[in-house]
Amino acid sequence: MKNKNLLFTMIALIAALAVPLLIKAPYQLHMVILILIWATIGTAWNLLGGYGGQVSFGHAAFFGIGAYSAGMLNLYLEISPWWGLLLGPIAATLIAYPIGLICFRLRGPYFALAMLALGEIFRILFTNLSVTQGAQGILIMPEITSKVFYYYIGLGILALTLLTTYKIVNSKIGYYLVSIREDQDAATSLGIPTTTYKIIALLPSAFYTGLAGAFYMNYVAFVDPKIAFNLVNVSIMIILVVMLGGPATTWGPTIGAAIYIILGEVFRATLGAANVLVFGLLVCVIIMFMPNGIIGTLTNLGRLLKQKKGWPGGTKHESV
Amino acid sequence: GGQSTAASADVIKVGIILPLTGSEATFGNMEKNAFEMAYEELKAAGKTTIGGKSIQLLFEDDQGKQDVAKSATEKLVNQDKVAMLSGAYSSASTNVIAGAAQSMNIPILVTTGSADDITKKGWEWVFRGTAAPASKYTVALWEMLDQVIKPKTAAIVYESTDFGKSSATGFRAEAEKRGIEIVYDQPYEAGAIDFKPMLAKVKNTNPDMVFAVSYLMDASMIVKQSKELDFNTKLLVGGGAGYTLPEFKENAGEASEYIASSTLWVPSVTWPGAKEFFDNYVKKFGKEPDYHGAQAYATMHIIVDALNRAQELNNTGIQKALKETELTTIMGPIKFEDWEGYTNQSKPYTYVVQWQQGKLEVIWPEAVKSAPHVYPVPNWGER
Amino acid sequence: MSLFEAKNIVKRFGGVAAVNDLSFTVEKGEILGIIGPNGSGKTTVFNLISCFFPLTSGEIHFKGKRIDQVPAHDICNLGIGRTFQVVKPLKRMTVLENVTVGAFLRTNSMAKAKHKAEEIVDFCGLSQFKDYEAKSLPLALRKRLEIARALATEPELLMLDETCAGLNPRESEEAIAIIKRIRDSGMTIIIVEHIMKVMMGISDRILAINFGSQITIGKPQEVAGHPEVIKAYLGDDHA
Amino acid sequence: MLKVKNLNASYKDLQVLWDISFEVRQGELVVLLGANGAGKTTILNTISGIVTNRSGVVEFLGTDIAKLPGYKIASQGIIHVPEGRRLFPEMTVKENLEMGSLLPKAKAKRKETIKKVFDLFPILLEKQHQEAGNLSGGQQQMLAIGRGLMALPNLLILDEPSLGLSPVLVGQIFDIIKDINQQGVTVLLVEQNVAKTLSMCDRAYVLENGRVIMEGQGQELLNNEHIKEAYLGI
Amino acid sequence: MLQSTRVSRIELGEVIMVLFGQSVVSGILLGSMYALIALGMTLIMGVMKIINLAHGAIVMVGMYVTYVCFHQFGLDPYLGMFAAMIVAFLLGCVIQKYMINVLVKVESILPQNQVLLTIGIMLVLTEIARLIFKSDYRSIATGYSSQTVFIADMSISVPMLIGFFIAIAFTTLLHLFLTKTDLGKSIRATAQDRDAAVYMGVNSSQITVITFGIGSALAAAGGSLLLPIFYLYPDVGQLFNAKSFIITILGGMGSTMGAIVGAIILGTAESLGATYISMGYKDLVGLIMFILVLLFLPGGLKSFIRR
Ligand SMILES: Nc1ncnc2c1ncn2[C@@H]1O[C@H](COP(=O)(O)OP(=O)(O)OP(=O)(O)O)[C@@H](O)[C@H]1O
Ligand SMILES: Nc1ncnc2c1ncn2[C@@H]1O[C@H](COP(=O)(O)OP(=O)(O)OP(=O)(O)O)[C@@H](O)[C@H]1O
Ligand SMILES: [Mg+2]
Ligand SMILES: [Mg+2]
Repeated sequence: MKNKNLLFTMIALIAALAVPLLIKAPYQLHMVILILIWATIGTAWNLLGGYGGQVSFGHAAFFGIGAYSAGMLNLYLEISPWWGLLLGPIAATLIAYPIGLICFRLRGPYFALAMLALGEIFRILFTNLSVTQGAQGILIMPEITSKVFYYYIGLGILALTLLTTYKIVNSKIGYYLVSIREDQDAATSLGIPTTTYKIIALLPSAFYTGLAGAFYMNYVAFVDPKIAFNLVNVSIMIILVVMLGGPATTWGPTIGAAIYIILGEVFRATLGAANVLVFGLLVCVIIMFMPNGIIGTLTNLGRLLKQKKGWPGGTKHESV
Repeated sequence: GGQSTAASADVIKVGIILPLTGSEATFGNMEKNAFEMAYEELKAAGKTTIGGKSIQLLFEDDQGKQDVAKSATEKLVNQDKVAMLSGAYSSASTNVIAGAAQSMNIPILVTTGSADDITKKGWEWVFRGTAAPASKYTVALWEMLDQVIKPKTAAIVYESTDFGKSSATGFRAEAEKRGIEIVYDQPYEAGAIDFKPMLAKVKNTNPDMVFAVSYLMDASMIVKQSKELDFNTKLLVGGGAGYTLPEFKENAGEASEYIASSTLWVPSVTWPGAKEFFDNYVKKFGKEPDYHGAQAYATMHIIVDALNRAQELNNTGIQKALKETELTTIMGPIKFEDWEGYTNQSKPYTYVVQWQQGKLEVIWPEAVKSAPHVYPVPNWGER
Repeated sequence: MSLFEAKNIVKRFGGVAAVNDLSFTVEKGEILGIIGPNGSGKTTVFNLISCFFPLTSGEIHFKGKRIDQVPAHDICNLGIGRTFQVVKPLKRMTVLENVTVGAFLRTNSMAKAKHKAEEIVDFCGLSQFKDYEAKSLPLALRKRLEIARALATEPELLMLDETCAGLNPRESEEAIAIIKRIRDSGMTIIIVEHIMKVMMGISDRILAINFGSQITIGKPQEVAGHPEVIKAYLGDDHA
Repeated sequence: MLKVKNLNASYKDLQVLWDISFEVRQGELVVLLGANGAGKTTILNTISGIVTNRSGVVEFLGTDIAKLPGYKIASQGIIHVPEGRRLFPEMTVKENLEMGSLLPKAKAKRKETIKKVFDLFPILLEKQHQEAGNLSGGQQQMLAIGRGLMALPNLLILDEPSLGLSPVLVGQIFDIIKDINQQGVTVLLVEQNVAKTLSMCDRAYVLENGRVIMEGQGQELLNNEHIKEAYLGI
Repeated sequence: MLQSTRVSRIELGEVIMVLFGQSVVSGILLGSMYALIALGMTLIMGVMKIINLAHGAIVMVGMYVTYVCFHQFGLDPYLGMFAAMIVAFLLGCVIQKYMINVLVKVESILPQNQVLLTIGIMLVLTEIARLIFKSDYRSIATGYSSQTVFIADMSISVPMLIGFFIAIAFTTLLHLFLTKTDLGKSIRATAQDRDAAVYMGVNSSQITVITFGIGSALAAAGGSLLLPIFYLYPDVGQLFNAKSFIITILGGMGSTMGAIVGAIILGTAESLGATYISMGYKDLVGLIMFILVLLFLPGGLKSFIRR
C-alpha cells in the first residue's frame, strides 16, 4: 500500500516535471498554471474544510491578503513582488489567527456564515482603504514572462502544499482533525482541545491560500478588491473545486481544480453566451449525483465492489 | 474558438476581448455590435482585405473577471495567433489584458478601460484612442466651470470603483488648484437602494455644485432621491458613465431634467459619421447606443486604418502604423501621443451635456453646443 | 484521601434540577456503580465530571485537585476517561484509527500510538474488526469500541455509561469480563448500568439516585434492599 | 388488527431487526419487552414508517402498510407516541394538541376531544397557553399521550410512556393507559417497567438483539424464569 | 450678536435633528424593503436548516415576472407582485422537491454540499435570465415612483411607504397563517421536529416543498415591491443574499416577527452608518452586527421577542 502510494507520487512528480516539455503552447501552459493555483488553494482549504469539517466561506480573505501583500510590497517598497511569496502567507496566517479565535466559537452553518461575513468585511475594507489604493487595485509589471518559469514555481508551491497537508493529515494532527469532523463531543472526551486543533488546521490553510494569492498576483499582475475578495468567484469556487474532486482526499482538490479550469475554459471558448449556464447545470448535476466528489465517489464504488457482504462477525447473529 | 494553431496565410486576425456574459455584458454586447457593424460597413467599402488577406475578428468573453481576461488574452495571442488585440471594457480587465499584451509584445488598442494607469506605465505596445484617462473626462467641464459657474464649494460623491476613484481624484486635484472648497467627499458601494442618508448629509453642506460619478442605475437613484429630498444645488454634474445613457432618463424620469454630465460622445456631436452611426445602430439593433458603442465603432475604424497602412503585418509593423495614426473618427481626431506622463494616449475630446426637455443637449464646448446651458438650474419645485 | 470527590454538585437546566446537591467519593481501585430511574441524572453526573456541562454549583476534586473549572478536553488529560451512553463512534474512521486517536493523547509518535492502539484493540477483542469503518459495526461492538477508545487515553478513572445496555447476556458477560480485566489492571471505575445483575456482580459500592439526589450509597446488597430504591427504581413488585 | 411478518430493518449499514413477527388483535393491550437497544423503538418506528430501510410485511386491518410513507400510516389510524415525547417545544400546549388532530376525522371532533383530554389531564388545561418546552417532564409525557389521543386512533402505540416519570406519575400513567384500552382503543406498548406492564397487559413479546425470543400471556411471562432473571433481576 | 449666534445654534440643532430623523426614517423604510425577502429566507432556513444562496436569484425571477407583467400587460407592479409570487412559489417547489430533497437523502462527508447545490441553482437561474433579458438594466416607471410626502422636513418616499405597509401586512398574514391554520402549524411543527410531525400524519417532505415555495413567493414579493423604486438586471439578487442572512440571524431563524424587526434594525443601522460613518462603509455595519449577534446572541432577537 505504502509502496504503491510512493510509486504513484513519483510518477506524478516526474510527469509534472516533464509537462513543459510536452506542452509547449503558452496558452495551454497558462491553463495548467491556473490549475496549479486553484489546486493549491483547494488543497489548503481541504485541510480545514475536508479533513477538519470546518467549511469556510471566507477563504477569499486569505487569498486576497496574499495577493495584496505582493502588490503592496511592490507599490510601497518598490521591491520585487516575488517577496510577496514570503510576506503574503505570513500576513494571511497572522490574520487567520484572530479570525479563528472568533469564528471557531461557532459550529456548522453558523461558522460558515461567520466566515462568509468576514470575507465580505475584508472586501469592503480593501475597497475603501486608501493604503490599498481602494477600488483602484494594484497593477504591477511582471519581470519574467516565461510561462515555464511560472509553471515550475506554481508546481513547487502545489507540491509543498500537498506535501504539508499530506504530512499533517498523516500525523496526530490529521487524526485529531478528522475526529473533530466526525464527532466533536467524542473528540473532546478524548482530550482533544478542539478549538486549538481547528486553529492548527486554519493556520497552514490560510498560509498556503495566502501563498497562492501572492503567486497569483505575480502571475496575473493585477489585483483589486472586487476580484481578490470575491465571495462567489473565490470563496465559493474554492469549495466547488474541493467538492468536485473529493473532500478529504489527497488528490481531490487537484483533480477538482483541473476540471473547474478546463471545463470553464472549454465552455467559455465554445458555448458563447450560455457558458456559465452550462457550468451551473454541471455543478448541480455533479453535486446531486456525486455528493462526495469524483474521487470520493470512485473510492466508495471501489470499496463496495471489493467488500464482502456483511462484516466478519455477521455469522454470530445468524447463529443466535 | 480558434482551431488553427498557426496563423493562416490569408487572414489577419484581430482579437477583441469584451465582457459578453456577467454583469457588464450590456456594454460588452453593445460594443461587440458596434465592432461588427463597423466591420461590415468597412467590408462593403472594401477596406477589410489587405493585400489579399482579409481581416478577421475573434471575440472572446472575459465574463468581467480578470483571470478569465488573462486566459482569453493567452488564448488569442498564443493559440489563435492574432496580429493585434482590442476591446477590454472594465479598467480591471484592461489592466490585465494590457499588461499581458505588453509582456508578449502584441499591440493592443484599448476601447473603453479608462483607468489613468493603463497608459501611464510607459507600455509601448498599449494604445488608447477612444477612451480618455478617467481623470481627463472633465476637461470640458472645467472650462465651463471656470467660465460660467465659478463654484466656491463642491461636493463629490463617487462609486467605489477604479473609475469612480480616478475621476474623483482628478476632480479633487483640479478643485484644489482653483481653491474650491470640497465640502463633502465620499465613495459609496454601487447597487444601494437608498442614497438618502448620504444625500441628506450633502444637502446639509449646501454645496454650489455636486460632482457625482456613478454607474448607470446608481445615477438615476441619486437624482431621483435628490428630488425626493428636495435637495437643490445649482448644478449636479455627472462624471461620465451613468448620467448620459438612455436608461438613465428612462429610470430617473422627470428627475433627469437639467442634470448635466461630462461625456466623451453624444449622437449630436459634429464629427462626420456620428449621426449615421447612431441611426444605423438604432435601426439594426433596436436600441440606442451610447458612447461605448461609439468607442467600439471608432476603434474598428482605427484598427482597419492602421492595418491598411502597416508596412508589415507583424507586431512591430502594426505598432508603427498605430503610432502614426491620424484619423478623424466619430469620436473625433485620433492621434497617439505622449503627454503628461501618458504614452500612446490620444488626447480626448470631452463634452458637457445637459438633459433639457428629455433630450441630451451638448452645452459645452461653446463651439459645438446644441443648446445653451441652463444655470443655475431651477429648484425641483419649479421644474 | 479519596481519588475522586464530588461535593454538593448541582446542575439545573432552565430551572429544573437534573442533579441536585449530590456528594460522593470514589476510592482508588474500586468500582462504584450508579443506579437510578431513567432521567434521574446519571448521565448528567458524567457530563459534569467530564466538564461537558458547567456545574450550577458545587465542587469536583480529582487527585486532590479541583477540576470543575477546567476545559472539557483537559479532563481526559488529567486522567479521567469516559464512554457515551449514546455511542459516538468516529464513523468514517476505522476501529484502529478510532483507538489511535485516543492513544495520541499520551504520545505524538504515530508508531507508538498505533502500537498502543493495536494492543488495546486486542485487549478488547476487537482485532478481528480493526480495519472496518466504525459506522459498519453493530451496537455491541460500537459499545466495546467506546471502551477501547477511552482506555487508549490511559485514564486512572474510567466512567462507563450503560456499556452493557442493549447487549445480549453473552455479550454482556464478555463486556463484564473486559471491565473486570480493566479493574484488575489497577484502574478505578464508575459505572452506570440498568441491569441489576451486572451491577450487583461487579460493583464494590452502589450509589442510588433519584431526581438527581442521593437515595442511598453502600454495599450492593444493602442498596438493593433499601426500601426507597425498591420503590423508585426496582419497582414495588420487585420487593 | 396489526400483523407483522418477517420484519427486517437497518440504520444505514447496521441491521437491528431480524425476522420480527408478531400481531396485535382488536382491543388488546400488547407489550413489547426487551433490554435497552433491543430494537423495540425501531420496531415501532418501522410500523409508523419513520425507519424506511426495511423489508417484510406489516398488515393493518388487512392491508399491507409496510411500503407506505410515514404520514399515510398515521392517517390509517395508527398513532405513535414516540420515545422521548417528541413534542413541538416552541408551540403551545394547545397547539401541540391541535397538531394531533390534523386528519379530517379527528379534526371534525377537535373541540370535543380536547375537552376529553383536558378532563383526563387537568394540568394541561391550566397550562394550555404555555410553550410545551417549558413543561416538566411528567407534564410533557401527559401532553404527548394527550396529543396521541387527539387523533382518535384505532391503534395507539406508546413508547416508554413512563420514562423519566416519578413513581407516582408512573402509576397514574398506567391507570390511564388501562382506561384508554378499556374504552376500546387497541394499544401497543413498550415499557421498561416490566413487572407492572406484564401484570396489566393481555399479551407480551420479548425481544433480544432485534429478534423475538418469546411470547405469551402477561401473567405467564411474569413467572418465566428467563424473564425473572433478565428483566426482573431476581 | 449674541442673539444671532443663539439662533444659528438652534437652527443648527434643528438641522442636525432633521438629518438624524431623515436617517432613521430612511432606515426604517429601507429595512421594510428588505423585510419580505428576509421573511422568505427565515422561513426556509428555519424549516430546512440550509443556507440557501439561491434566494437572491429567486428575488430576481420574481422581479422579472413583475416587470414582464407591467410591460406586456400593463399590470401595476403591486398586482404583478401576485403573478410573481405564484411563479416563484412553483419554482421554489420544484427546486425543493427535485433537487434539495434528493440531496438530503444521500450521505456525504460534508453536509454543506447542499449549499453548493443552491449556488448551482443560482448560476442557472441568473444565466437563464441573462439569455432571455440580456444584461440590460430595466426599470418600471409608474406615476407614483418618485412621489414623496414630507413630514417635519423629512422626505418619505410613497412607494417605500407602501412597501412598508405591505411588508407589515404580509408579515402579519404569515404570522397568522403559521399560528392559526393547520398547514401553518404543520410547517412550524416540521421545523421543530421533522419526524414527530410525521407521527402526527404530516407529510413533512411535502411540507418542506410548500415551505420552500412560500419562502420563494415572499422573496418574489419583496423583489416586486422594490421595482417601482429600484431597477433590475440578472445579477440583482446577489445584493440581497447577504442582507437576508444578516436579518435571519438577527431575528432568529424561523421567526416572522424577528425577521421584520431585524430588517428594520438592519435598515436603520445601515442608514445611520451611511450618514455618520460613510456610505462606503455602510454594509460593514451590517456585517459586524451579524458577527456580534452570531457570537453573543445565538438565538437572535427571537429570544427576546418570545419573552
Ligand atoms: N442538555 C440538557 N438540557 C436540558 N435538560 C437536560 C439536558 N440533559 C439532560 N437533561 C435532563 O436532565 C435529566 C437527567 O438526565 P440524564 O441524562 O442525566 O438521565 P439518566 O439518569 O442518565 O437517565 P437514563 O437512565 O435514561 O440514561 C432529565 O430530565 C433530562 O431530560
Ligand atoms: N438513528 C439510528 N442510527 C443508528 N443506529 C440506531 C439509530 N437508532 C437506534 N439505533 C440502534 O439500533 C438499535 C436498536 O435501538 P432501539 O432504539 O430500537 O432500541 P430500544 O429497544 O428501543 O432501546 P431503549 O430501551 O433504549 O429505548 C440500538 O443498537 C441502537 O443503537
Ligand atoms: Mg443516561
Ligand atoms: Mg426505545
